Amino acid sequence: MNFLVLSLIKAALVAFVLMTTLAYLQWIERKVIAHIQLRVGPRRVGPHGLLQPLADVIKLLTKEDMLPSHVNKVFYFIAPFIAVFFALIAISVIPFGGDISIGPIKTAMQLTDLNIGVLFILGLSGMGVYGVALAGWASNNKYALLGGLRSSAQMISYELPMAMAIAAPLLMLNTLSFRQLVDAQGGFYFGIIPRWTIFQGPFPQVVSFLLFVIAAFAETNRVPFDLPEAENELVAGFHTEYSSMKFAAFFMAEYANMVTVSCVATLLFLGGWQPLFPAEYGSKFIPTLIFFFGGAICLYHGANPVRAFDRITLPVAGVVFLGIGAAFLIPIVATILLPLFWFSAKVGVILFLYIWIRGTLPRFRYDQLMNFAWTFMFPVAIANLFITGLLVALT
Amino acid sequence: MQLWLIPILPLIGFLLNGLFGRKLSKPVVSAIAAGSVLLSFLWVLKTLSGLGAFSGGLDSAYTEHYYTWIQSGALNIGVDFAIDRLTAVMLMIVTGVGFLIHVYAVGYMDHEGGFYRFFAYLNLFMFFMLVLVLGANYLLLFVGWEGVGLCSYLLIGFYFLEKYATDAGNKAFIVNRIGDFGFSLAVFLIAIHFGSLDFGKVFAQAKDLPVESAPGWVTAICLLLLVGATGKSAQIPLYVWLPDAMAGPTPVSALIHAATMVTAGVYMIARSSSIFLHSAFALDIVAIVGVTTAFFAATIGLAQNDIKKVFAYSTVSQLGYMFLALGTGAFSAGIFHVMTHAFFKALLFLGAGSVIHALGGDQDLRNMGGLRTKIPITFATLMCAGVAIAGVPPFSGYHSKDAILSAAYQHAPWMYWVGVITAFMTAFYVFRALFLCFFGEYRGHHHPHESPAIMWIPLAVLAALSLGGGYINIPKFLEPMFPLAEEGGNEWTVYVSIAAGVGGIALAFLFYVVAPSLPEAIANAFRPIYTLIYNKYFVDEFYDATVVNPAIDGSRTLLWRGADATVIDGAVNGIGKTARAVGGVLKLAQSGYIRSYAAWVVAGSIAVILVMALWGGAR
Amino acid sequence: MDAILFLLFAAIAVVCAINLVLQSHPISSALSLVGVMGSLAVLYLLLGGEFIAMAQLIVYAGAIMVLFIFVIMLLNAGTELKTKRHLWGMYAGVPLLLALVGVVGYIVHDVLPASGAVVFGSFQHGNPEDIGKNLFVNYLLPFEVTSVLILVAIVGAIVLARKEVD
Amino acid sequence: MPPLPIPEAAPLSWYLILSAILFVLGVAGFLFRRNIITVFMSIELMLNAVNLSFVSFSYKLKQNDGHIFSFFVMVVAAAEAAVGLAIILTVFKNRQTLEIDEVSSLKN
Repeated sequence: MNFLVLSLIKAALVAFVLMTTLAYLQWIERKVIAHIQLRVGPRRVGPHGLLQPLADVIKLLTKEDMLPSHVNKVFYFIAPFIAVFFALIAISVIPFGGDISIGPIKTAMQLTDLNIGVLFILGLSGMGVYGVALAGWASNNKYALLGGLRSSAQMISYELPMAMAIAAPLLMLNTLSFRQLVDAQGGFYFGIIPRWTIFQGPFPQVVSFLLFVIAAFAETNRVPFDLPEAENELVAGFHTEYSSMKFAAFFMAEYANMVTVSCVATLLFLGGWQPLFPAEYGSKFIPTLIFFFGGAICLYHGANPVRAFDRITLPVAGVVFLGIGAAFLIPIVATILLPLFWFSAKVGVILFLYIWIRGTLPRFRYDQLMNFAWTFMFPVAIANLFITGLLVALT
Repeated sequence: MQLWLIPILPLIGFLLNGLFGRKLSKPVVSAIAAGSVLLSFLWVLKTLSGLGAFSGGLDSAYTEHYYTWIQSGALNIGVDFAIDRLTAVMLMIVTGVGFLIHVYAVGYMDHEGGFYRFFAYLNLFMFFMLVLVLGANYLLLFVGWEGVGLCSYLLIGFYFLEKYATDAGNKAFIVNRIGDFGFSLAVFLIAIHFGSLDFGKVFAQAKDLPVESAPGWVTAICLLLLVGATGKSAQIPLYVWLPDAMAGPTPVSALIHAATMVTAGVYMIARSSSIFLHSAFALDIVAIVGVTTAFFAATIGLAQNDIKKVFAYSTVSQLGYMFLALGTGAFSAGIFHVMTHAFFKALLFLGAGSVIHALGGDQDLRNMGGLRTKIPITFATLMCAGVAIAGVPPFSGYHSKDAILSAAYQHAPWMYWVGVITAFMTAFYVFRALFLCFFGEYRGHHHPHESPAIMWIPLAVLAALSLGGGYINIPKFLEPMFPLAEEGGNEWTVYVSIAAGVGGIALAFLFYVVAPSLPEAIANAFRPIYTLIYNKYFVDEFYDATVVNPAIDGSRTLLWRGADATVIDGAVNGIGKTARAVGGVLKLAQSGYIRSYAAWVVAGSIAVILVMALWGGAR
Repeated sequence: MDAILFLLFAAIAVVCAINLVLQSHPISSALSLVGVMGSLAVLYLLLGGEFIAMAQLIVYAGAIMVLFIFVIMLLNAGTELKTKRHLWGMYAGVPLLLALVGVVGYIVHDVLPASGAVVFGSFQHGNPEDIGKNLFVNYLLPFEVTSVLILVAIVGAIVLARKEVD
Repeated sequence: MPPLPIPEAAPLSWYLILSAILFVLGVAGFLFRRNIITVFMSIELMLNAVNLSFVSFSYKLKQNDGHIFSFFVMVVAAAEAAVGLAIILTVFKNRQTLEIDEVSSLKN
């Protein structure tokens, strides 16, 4: 089958999945935060507010797109697109699983496998600054400008520890292609401990994993590093002047960055789609069990419902879950789905970490932020890199 | 055997005190300083016993090679230490006496400023002195030689706020330069003619030289070495710096300018004996220099009123004795005297220091007197030193001086007689000083007080040594290196020298205890001679007139004003001027606008590229 | 295909560069410079220099230019006010520079004929592995020296930009 | 109309000419702009042009030394940017201007 057509199909698929993920990620975030704060969260639109994202999209699309006066029009328009462009394009080098073959077609679960994928991601994350900075500058508003300045400074500062933290595992796996990275993390020690980078010898990369996650929080301007949009100092930071779809673009960019960074973390440190424990201990039944369990719960609650419409929604969900769980039992499907399951499970865990921390931690002060970057993260990252290199060289 | 530990320990002490001394407390500083020297003394003992030096071993030199310092062509100079019997004696003297003096200095310098600085210098001196003694080739010897010179300079000028001290330091340094110049020339000659600087190789070749009718350069080497020795060991004509060197603290005078450093020359000549033995002429010169120095210094010592000056001149004359011994081929006797002299002269200086300490810094004999009741310990110890230096049997000075004199008699009787007269004068002026100091009634004003134990205990030890030290039979010990001179057998020389010593003491007793008015009368009777002696034969003035002032004026007018100011500065300024003139022209092209500069650059590069394109540079 | 890509990105680069020169506001110039760099990165890819392309993106576009924009924002540099004085420079300079381009192009055409076409993927030594090997084997000393240079630059920048502590 | 005479692959000389054009544009920017920052950016543009020619030549010579040179150029450019921008900041702090012609104390 033609390369172009295949790529188009894959691109469409990935784009669709990604968009949905972004939309629902935000729903999940609202829900989780709500439960952290002992609230219920959105539940008007659709069952348990499941249609909330859709509603949001419609709202944002249909809102009046207002153009403030005194803004530098060109950059004011360009900025959100730059942001979202570089945020979305990053997904193109992320592999979600190994090679699969559907009938005659044999392809990789990935848009393209660059042999410099990691560098590519780094470059894009570097370019992502422009969106924010320009937005801040173009909207000609001192809060926005401060937000832009902060974000650019913050991103520049945190790119170094991030790059260092990435470099350490690369030293051990010595490749730059994500696919080979994941392949290099396959297998198990003593048949049980996975050879993920955070467990792998000679120097388990726990430190650099933590560093990477922290730096990633800062790169994506998330709590506790969301200085650029610190609402209580800067109104809304760099996107103060933005409304409707352009605002949505920044929003999407932020969530897309979150997803990308989580994927990178998974691929670099958590062994991508490698299972948690080997198949002979029945790792391939984990998803089935989980989904069956979820389905069972749904069915139970559907059987004796608390609310009226639970009688309809929950059994449906339960059946769906059971179906998915059953799908994992079909070998052919399983070969396709298992990697996806593991991958998205790990990514999901990291994303949940994001949300959790947002619900938990307060915000840094700006100087603390910078000090943290330069006087703690950077030295630690260098030390970690040095030790790793030493051990790699010795072994 | 780890010989390197011996010098390194004081070096560590120096580093510790020199770097951190300012912060350390006095006890710590003194503990470091004295402790390091004590450790190296103990290490010397261990090494020597390990080498069996005390049990008739160590007949040949034991050498340790550390690393190659200079490797050029045939010449190969390594940093290696050697130890043989001569070295052993010197090591014992340096570290032992050095330790005692360190201990003494702890008490003496207690009230002085720059405590840690003093001890740092002292340790540094010990380091260099040990390097000098241990070095197994002339270059290392020279290193130590220069190093001790430096330390002596630093320590003479220790009270650098007083001008006389700094002047004395400069004098010592410059005069030593003259000697070192000769020494370095000698080293070069040795390197040329023997193709090596290692003692072992050099002396092995030297032994093969014809004893009589040795080539001229042997004599040249010996004379140049002698020049170096006269500089370091304060012999005529370069002795003038030693008396002034008394400007330093008294422990320094004791350690450097009596016991150890000034004997470096003696050590060096003794070390080079197997070269000297091939040049009878040079040996004669050495002997003559020695005996004349001994005589002159003694005469000068007769009339000095500064107690330290007296002992300084006596040091010079005693060194003269040593050179006499060397010159008469009795090297072992010379080294023997080095040792005994180290004992009693160190004791004399330390005692003098104790007296000065007691009088709160007064050094003038005329302000002393009657101190024997007030500072009895010092008195007793100084008396021991006196009898020792006067050569009264059976004390140490007697043995060594007797050995020298008998050797001198066999060499040339007139030297013997001069030596005897010198011995007489020595006894006289030493006891003159002692009597002036301790007898009669007190002429000073300051209230004298006995020194603390930490000062008089070393005195006591040294006193014991200078009384009994004569029974350490150094010539016997050194026999494998320097064959003993055959016994002359004429007993009377011994008695004469003893008589000279005792007579000198008696005369001094007569003059300064029984009839204190006599010396004044005699001085008036022989006024011109007295003034001549009192002013040290005007040697300093002579040197000033002949050497120093011409040098100063010459450098001022010719070198400074002539060469430096006009030629060099002129050239430099001229370059500057021309540059400025050219710049003044070019300045017109400087608009100060960066972009105009850039435009010029671009135009130039375009021109170059055009040329390359049209005339095919690019193809 | 390659030629089209080349022409496309070359055009972008040239347009951006011209824009850099003509735009009166520093930010616009900076962004057009970023455009130049991006298209140059693509050209590097065409020439088979994956690593250098990414380095171009990360170092130049991602770090240096961000620094520029940061400073421009910080100083809030306004647009350049027009003066007549540099018009003569225009009249004198532009033809000169055009001449320069012409000459260089002529030389280049002379020196290497149009035969040597750049085919994507025919140059295989641009991947990080080979670069690293060459860099850390043959060019180790320059590498170290540049690291020292960077250090010096950091210190210098800090010293220059710090507040005067009196 | 006839199709444009575009070869399948661009000859190397095009790359070099492109780099020449970019370089000259950089020079022009350096000469005609008066804002220090813009001038500085023009310098960066020239550096980029040179990098392009480096990479092209290393394609021609079938070895990646050119890439390494341009890598070094980047490093140096980074250092230069750090120092240069610091200098610009200081100049602005002292003179409140970015006009390059205002900063002409080198004169006389």
